[in-house]
Amino acid sequence: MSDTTVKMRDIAKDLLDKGTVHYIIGWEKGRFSNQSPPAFITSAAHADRLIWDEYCLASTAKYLLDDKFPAGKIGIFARGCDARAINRLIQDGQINRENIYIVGICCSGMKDPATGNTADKCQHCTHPNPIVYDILIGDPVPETDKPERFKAIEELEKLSPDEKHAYWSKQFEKCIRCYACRNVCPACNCRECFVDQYRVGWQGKQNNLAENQLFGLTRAYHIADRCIECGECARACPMDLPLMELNRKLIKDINQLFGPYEASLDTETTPPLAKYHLKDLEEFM
Amino acid sequence: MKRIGVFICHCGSNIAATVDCAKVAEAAQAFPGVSFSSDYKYMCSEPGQEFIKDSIKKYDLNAIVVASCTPRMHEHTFRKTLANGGLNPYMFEMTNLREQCSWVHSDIEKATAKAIDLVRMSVAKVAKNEELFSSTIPMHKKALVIGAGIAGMQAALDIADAGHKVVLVDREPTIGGKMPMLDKTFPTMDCSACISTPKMVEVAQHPNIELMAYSEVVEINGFIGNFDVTIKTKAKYVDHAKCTGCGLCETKCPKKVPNEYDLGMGLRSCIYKPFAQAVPNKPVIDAQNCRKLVEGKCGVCAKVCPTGAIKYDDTESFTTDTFGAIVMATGYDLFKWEDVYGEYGYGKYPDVVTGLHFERMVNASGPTGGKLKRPSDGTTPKTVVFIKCVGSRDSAKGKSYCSRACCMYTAKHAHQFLDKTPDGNAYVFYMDVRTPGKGYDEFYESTLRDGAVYLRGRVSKIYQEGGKLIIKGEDSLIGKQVEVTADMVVLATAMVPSAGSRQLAQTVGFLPDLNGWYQEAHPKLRPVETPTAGVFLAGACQGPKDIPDSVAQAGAAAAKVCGLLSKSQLETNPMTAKTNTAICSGCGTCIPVCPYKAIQLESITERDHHGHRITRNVASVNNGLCQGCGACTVICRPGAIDLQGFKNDQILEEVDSLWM
Amino acid sequence: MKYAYYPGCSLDATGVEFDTSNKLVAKKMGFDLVEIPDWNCCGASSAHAVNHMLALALPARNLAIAEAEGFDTVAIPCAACFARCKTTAFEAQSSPETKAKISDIIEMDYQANIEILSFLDLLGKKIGLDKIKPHVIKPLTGLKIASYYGCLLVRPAKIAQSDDPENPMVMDNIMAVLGADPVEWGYKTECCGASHVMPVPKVGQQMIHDILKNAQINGAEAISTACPLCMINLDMRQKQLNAQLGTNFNIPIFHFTELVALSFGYSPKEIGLSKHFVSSENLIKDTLSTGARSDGA
Amino acid sequence: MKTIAKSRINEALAILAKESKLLVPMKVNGISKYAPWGSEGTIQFEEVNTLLPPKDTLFPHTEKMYSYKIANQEITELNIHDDSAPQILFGVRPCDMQSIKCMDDVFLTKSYVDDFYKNKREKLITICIGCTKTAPTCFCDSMGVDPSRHEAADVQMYDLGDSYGIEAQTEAGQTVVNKLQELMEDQAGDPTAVSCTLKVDASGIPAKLSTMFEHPIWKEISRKCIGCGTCTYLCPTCYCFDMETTNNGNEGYRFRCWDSCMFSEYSRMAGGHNPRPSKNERIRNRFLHKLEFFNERYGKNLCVGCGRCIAKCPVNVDITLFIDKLKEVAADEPV
Amino acid sequence: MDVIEEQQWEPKILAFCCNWCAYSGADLAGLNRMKYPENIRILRVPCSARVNPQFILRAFQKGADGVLVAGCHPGDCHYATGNYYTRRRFQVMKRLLEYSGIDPRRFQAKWVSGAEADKFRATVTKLCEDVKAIGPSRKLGGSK
Repeated sequence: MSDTTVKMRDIAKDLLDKGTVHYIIGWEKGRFSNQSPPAFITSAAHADRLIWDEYCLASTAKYLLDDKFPAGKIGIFARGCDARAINRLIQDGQINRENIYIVGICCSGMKDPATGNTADKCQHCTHPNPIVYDILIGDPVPETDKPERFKAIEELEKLSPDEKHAYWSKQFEKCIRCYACRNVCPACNCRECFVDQYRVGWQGKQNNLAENQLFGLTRAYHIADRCIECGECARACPMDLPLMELNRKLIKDINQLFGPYEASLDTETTPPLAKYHLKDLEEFM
Repeated sequence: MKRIGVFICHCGSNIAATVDCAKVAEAAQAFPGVSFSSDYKYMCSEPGQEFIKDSIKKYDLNAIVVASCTPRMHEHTFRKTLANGGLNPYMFEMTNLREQCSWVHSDIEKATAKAIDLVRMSVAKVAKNEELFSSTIPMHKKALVIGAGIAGMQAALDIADAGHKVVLVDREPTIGGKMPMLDKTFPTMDCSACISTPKMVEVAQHPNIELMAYSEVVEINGFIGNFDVTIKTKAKYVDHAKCTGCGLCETKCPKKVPNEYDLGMGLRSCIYKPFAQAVPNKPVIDAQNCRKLVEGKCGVCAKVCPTGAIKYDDTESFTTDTFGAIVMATGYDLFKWEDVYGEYGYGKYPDVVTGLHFERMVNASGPTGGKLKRPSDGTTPKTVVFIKCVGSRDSAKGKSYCSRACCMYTAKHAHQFLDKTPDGNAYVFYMDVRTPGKGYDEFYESTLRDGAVYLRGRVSKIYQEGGKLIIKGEDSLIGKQVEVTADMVVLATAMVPSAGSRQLAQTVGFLPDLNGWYQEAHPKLRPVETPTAGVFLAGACQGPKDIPDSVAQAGAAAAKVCGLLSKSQLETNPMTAKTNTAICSGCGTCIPVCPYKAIQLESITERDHHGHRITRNVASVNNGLCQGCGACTVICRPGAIDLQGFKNDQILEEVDSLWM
Repeated sequence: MKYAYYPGCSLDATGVEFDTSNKLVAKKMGFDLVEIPDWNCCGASSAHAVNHMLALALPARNLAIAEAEGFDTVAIPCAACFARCKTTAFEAQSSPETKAKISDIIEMDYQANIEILSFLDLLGKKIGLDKIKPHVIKPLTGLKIASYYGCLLVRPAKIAQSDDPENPMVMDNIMAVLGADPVEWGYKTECCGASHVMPVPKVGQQMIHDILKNAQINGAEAISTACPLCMINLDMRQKQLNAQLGTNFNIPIFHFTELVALSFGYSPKEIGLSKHFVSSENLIKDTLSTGARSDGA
Repeated sequence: MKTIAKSRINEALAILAKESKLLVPMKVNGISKYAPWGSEGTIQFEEVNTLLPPKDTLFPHTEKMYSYKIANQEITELNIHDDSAPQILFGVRPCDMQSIKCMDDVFLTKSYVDDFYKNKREKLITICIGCTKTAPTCFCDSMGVDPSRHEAADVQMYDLGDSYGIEAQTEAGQTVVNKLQELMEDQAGDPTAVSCTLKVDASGIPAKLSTMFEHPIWKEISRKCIGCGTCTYLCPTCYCFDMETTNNGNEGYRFRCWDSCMFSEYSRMAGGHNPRPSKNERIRNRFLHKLEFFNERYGKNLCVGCGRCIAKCPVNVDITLFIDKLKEVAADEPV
Repeated sequence: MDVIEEQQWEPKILAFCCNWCAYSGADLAGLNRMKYPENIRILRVPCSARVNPQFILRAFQKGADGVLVAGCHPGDCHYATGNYYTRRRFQVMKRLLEYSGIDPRRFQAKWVSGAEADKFRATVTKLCEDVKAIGPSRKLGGSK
C-alpha cells in the first residue's frame, strides 16, 4: 500500500473525526484491479476504503456541483487537474472556497486501464501538482508546459478542407450523444445545458452526423477559454472521440491570438473571450 | 397560435420595378402561421396604414410583417400603426425589400426569389415575437456639472437659463478653471480674465445654479434620470455665511507661501483667495501651512476678522442629492515635462518655463505685474526660444496626440514678447504649424511679420552656459543643426487629462480612452454623450480643446441635458436583455461584458427539487441602463440571458427559415 | 567576488593606464577581474558598418566564453566595447532566431543571459558607493571635476540602460564619494567627435572644443572620462586645438578609475598619469595637499 | 451435428447476403458493432461481444415515424414511415439474444404492439453463436442466460474449433439453414460449455427490492454516477425513447430517438417539476427497472449480464457490486 | 447533388449586419443603387456582438454556402465595446470552422461603417465569387 494511501486515510480519519468535514471525496478500489472509481467517505470508520493507485482516473471536483449548498465543509482530494477544476467551479460562481477543504496530492500520472500505458489525459498534463489546497500530500513533481501537446492539432491543421471534413465526420459518426463528455467536464457547469433547451432549439435531438457535430463544436466553443485540459471528456467518451483535439485547437488559437493563457490557474483572471484589448489582433476583419 | 399578416409594399415602382410583389405576397400566404398576405402600392401612406389596421380586425391578426423599405426609416411608423390597430407595437417585423433588394438588383426573377426569402425570415421571426412593454423611469429635473472651468460654467449657465436647477462642483476654492489665469486670448487678443470673470460672477448670481466650490464628487450611483451623488466639501476654516470677503485677514496673515495660482512664482498668505476676482470671493485657510492649524500658535486672522467668520475647527462636510443628468467638465492639466525631458534639463534651469508660466508673467495681475522677467535673476529676457509639441505628438517621451491649442498660444506668446520687447528675438521650434480656426492663420502670419523666427525642427539639448541658455536643435528645412543662445525658453507642453479624472470616470461608470481622455459614445454621431446614458461631456476632458471649442461643446452638452430634463419621465427601450433565472447559474460571465454596468448579481431564494430553501445568485439586468446591444447574450453559454426583440430562438428561426 | 573582465584592444594600447587603474582599484577593494580567456576584438567602430551578423558574432564569442566560464557578470571598461556587447545581448534576447544564428556562427552556445556592465556601473552601482568610501584615504577635496560620459555609455537608451540617458549621475556620485566636487555642466553626454577628427578635423575639433569650453565655463578644473577613446581624444588634441582655434585649453583629463585610485592612495606614478598629454601634476599636488589639510592632521 | 468449416464461412455469408441485409459483428471505424457484411472494417467472430449492442437493428437510435405536409394551416399529407426489410443478424451472442427477447416483451406483448418494431422484428432472422470464452465483465449466467446457446434464436451456432456447428431452432431458421446445405457436412462434436468468471447471486433480489424504495443504499451507490447516458445507450435492453418533430416550414416529420433515464431532463415535466430530480432517484429507477419492475411485469430481469455498462461507465458504477451489496444489507437496516 | 442541379445552383449566403454600421452601410449601397449579387440574405442584429457563433454553426449545418458577420469598425461601436468582443469571438470561430473542414473562404467577418456602402458591396460580391468558386456547401456534418 503506497504511503500516499496511508496519508490519505489518516488525513481523512482526522478530518472526519474532528468534524472539519462532513464527508470527503477520494477514490476506492472497484471490482477489478484496474478500476479505482471515486469514493465518498462519510465516517472515519470507512476511511480505509480510500486508495491511491495508478487507476484513480476520475476527477473528484465535478461532484462538488451535486452539493452546492453543503451542510458542512466538504473534504476533497485534489490533484493538479482536480484543483484547477475546483478553481473553475469557484470562478464560475458555482461553489465557495470556504465550503471545501482541499487535500492536495502531487500526481505523477495515471494508467490507461485497457493498455496499462500512461493515460492520455496524464500524458499532456502541465500541472500535476495542485495549485490550490489546504494541505498537501507528497512532494511536487516536476512540471513542464508540454508544447508537444499541440502536435496532433498541428498535424490536423495541415490537412485539406476535404480531409479535415472527412476526419471529423468519421469521428462524429461514432458519437452516441451520451453526454459523458459534458457531464464530466468541470467547465460544463450550467444549470441547464443548451442541448436540453428544446424550446429554444439550439440543438436537435436526432442522432446524426450533423447534430452530433453541432453538439461537439458548440460544446468545444462553450469551454474554449475555460478548458482546464484535464482530458476527462476524452477519457469518459465510450466511443473514443478525440475531444481534446477540439479543445486544444481552441486553446492553441486563443494563446496565439490573445497571448498565453492557461485557464483556472487562479480564480480572478477573466477568460480571454470575456474581455478584449483595444490593440487586439485583426486577422481578417 | 400566431395569426400573421404580411404586407408587401410596392413603394411606387421603387420595389415593384424589380420585385414581383404580388408573387411575393402569394408565396407568403403559404408560410406557416400566415393568415393574411397582400401587396399594396404605399404601405407607409395613410391609406396603407389604414389597410393594415383594417386587416388586423378583419382577419384577427396578432402579428404583422411589413416588407417595404429599411426599418431604419419606417419601423417606428408601423409600430405606431400596430398600436393604433390595437396590437402590441412589438408584434412587428419589417423586411427591407427596397434598400437591400430592389435597389441593388436588376434581375426580376432572382430579386423576387430573394424577396420571398427575406419575407420568410421576417415571418419566421415574428412568429416568435412576444409582446413587449416599455417601462418608465422618473426624471429628476436637476443637473450636475462637474468642473467649473469655462466649459463647466458655460454648460451650467445654458442649462440654468433653460430653467433647470444645476449644481456646479469644482475642487478648487474658486471657480473659473484655467481661463482666468491666461493673459490674453488668441486670435483676438482680448483680455482673458475680462471675459471669463464676468461669467464667473454670472454663475455665482444665477438663481438656478447652486455653486459648490472647494468640493469633490465622491460617489455616484443609479442611472439616467436618477443619479444619486455624494459630494464632499472640503474644510474651509472660514464661515462663508459670515465672511464678507473684506480681505483683512489676508493682509494680516504672517505666513506667506508660494501661490499655486501663479505656479509658485508669487507668494500668498495662508488664508487666501486664489486671485482677486475669485468666486466665491471669500478666503479659505490652507491647512498644510496655517500656523494656527499646524502649530496651534498665531490665530491672527481670527483676531482681525470683523465678522468672526474664522472657524479653525471646521471639518469637511458631505451632501447627497439626486440628479437627472451629469455633465463632465473636468478639463485638463499640463504634461509634466520635468519628468521626462532630460534634454531640456529636467526643470533644473529656472529660465526654462511653460506657456502657463509665461501667461502669468505677462499678465498684469500676475506675480511680475505683467513685466516679463527671468525667474533666475529677474532680468528682462532679450532672446526667448519657444518650443512646441513638448509632450505632444511625441510618443517616445509624451503623448502621440496633438494638443491643438499650442500652435496658437505659442504664436500669441511670441507676438506678446516681441510686442513688449521691441529689440527682442523670438525663435519658435516647431514640427508643424496647425492653425485650423477662424482668424487663426492670419494671426500666425502676423506673428511672423512681427519678426518671430520659426525653425522647423526639434530641440535636442538645452544647457546653461554662464547666465545664458544654449538651445541646440535642428532646422530640418535647411537640414542643418542650429544653436541659439537665449535668455529664456518657453515650452508649449501637452494637455493631459486633469488629475483624478480617470478615477472620477470609474465612479460614474465609464472608461476613458487610451490617453485617459473621456471617451465619447460615438466619435462622429454622439460626440458629447458618454456610453453611460445621462452623462455628457464638455470641454477639454474629452480631448485637447481651445476656448471656443470648449464653449461650443459645453453648449451642445447643455442642449442634450435640457432635452432630457424637459421630460418628466423616460420611456425605457423594452428591447433590453432579460434573465431567465431558472437557467441562470449566476456565473457572472456577462457582468464584465456589459458596457453599461447594467448587469449585477442578485441573490434569490427558492426551493430546490427536494424542497430545500436555497439562496443563490442570478444575473439581473437594470433596463434603465441596458441599451440592448446583446453582448451579454452571446457570452452566456446556456442562453439564460436573452435580448428581447432579438431572442435566440427568433434569430435561429430566421436562420433556419432560409433553408426550408 | 569575481567578475569577468573584457579589456578590449584599446586598454592594451592607448588606454593602458585605464587598465592599470581598474586593476589597482579592484585589488584595493578586494574583487577579482578575470580577463576573458582568448578574447577577440569586439569589432567596434567598423564591423557594424560592414556586416550586421559579424558585428553581433564578434562580441557574442567573448560573451559566450565568459558564460561558459560560469561568470554571471562581465565588466567592460571601454565604452565602445560595452555598446557592442550590449547591442549583441539586446538583439539576441529579443529574437530567438538571431540568437540561434549567432550561436551557429560562433559555433558556441550563446545564452545571452550574462550581465554586461560598464566599469562605471560596476563600481558605482553593482558594487556600490558605500564599498568605495572606506578605501578613500586621500580625498580629492574641492577638486572641481566635470564628469563626462560621452555617447556610447548612454545611447541608445533602451540598449545602454544607463541610470539616465540625458543626465547620468553615476560618475558624479563616485566623484563626490572621492571628495571631489562634480560640476553641473551641459556636455555630459555629447559626442566627443573622436571618429571625426581624422576624416573631418574641422567638425571633430569643434566638438572637442565645445566640450572643453563648456566644462571650463562651468568651472571644471579637470574632466573625468569613462571611455578610452573620449579620454585620448580630449586629452591629446588640446594643444592642436589651441593652435588651430587660438584657445588656451590646459584641462587635465582622467580615466575615472585613475581618480579613484588616487584617492585610494596610489601614487600618480603607479597609476601612470605621466602618460597623459595634459599634465595633471600640479592640480593633483594642490588637491591632495588641500585634501591632506582637510583631513585635518 | 451439421457443421460448416470456418474456412468456408465467407461463402455462407455471401449466400445469406443475397436475399437480405446481413449484419455481422465487425470493428468499424474503431468501434465494434453489428454492421452490414462487406462494410469497411474487420469481422470479429472470435471476439466475445460487440461494444454496441444489436438493439438498433430493431430499435434504431433515431427512427423516422411519419412525415406530413401542411397548407393553409391544414394537414394535407401524412405518410407513415416503414423502412423495414429482411435482415439477418449473424453471430449474435446469447446475452444479446436474450435482450431481443426482452424487447419483444416490451414492444409486442401485453396488449400493446409497436408496429415500427413489429415490422422489423418479423423480417429479422437471428443467428446466435454460443460463447466459448467470456470477458471479465461477463455475468450472463448469473442472469439466467446460458452463454453457450439461446433457445430463442432462429439458428444456433456453436464454435467447434475449426468449424461451426449449426442447428435450426425455428422454421425461419430452417429455411436459412437449407440455403447453406451444400456448404455443410456432418460431424460429431459437442459445444464446450463455458461459464462466466464474474458471478452474482440474483436470487430473491426482486422480492427484496420491492421493499427498498426508500432505502439509503440508493444514495450511496448513486453518489459517484455522473448522470451520462453511457450505460443506457450501450445497454442492449434499455428501450426508452423520446418523440420529437422537426418542422421545416410547411412540412416536417416526427421521429423517435433513444433517450436515457439517466438524463436529468428525461423526467422533467413541462412545468419544470422533476419527479426524479437527482441521480439518486434516477439510479434507483434504472436498477429497479432492470431487476424488479420488469420482473414483475414480464417475469425476467431486464439485465442480461452482457457487462457493457460495467466495462464502459466512466466512474465504474457497477450493477454487480450493487447486487452484492444488496445481499449484505437488510431491507430495513440502513447501510 | 446531380449535374443539372450543379449547373443551376445559386449559392445562398447569410449576412449578419449590425444595425448601426453594416446594416446602414447596406442601406446606403441601396440608396446609391449599387449592384451586388442576389445571393446575399441580410439578417439584422443590434450589434455584431449579438451574433452568437452558434448561429453561424447553425447556418452551416442547415446548408449555408457562406456566412458574413459585419459590424462597426473598432472604436466606432454604437455600444462602445461590442465589436471588440466580436473581433475575439470570430477570429477564434473562423479557425475552428476551418479546422472542422469548412473552407475558410465560406466565413468572413468584416468591419463596414455606415458610410462604406462600397466596402459592403465589394465584400459581399467577393464573398459570393469565392463561394461560387468553391461550389455548393458541404453541410456541417452533411455531404455535398
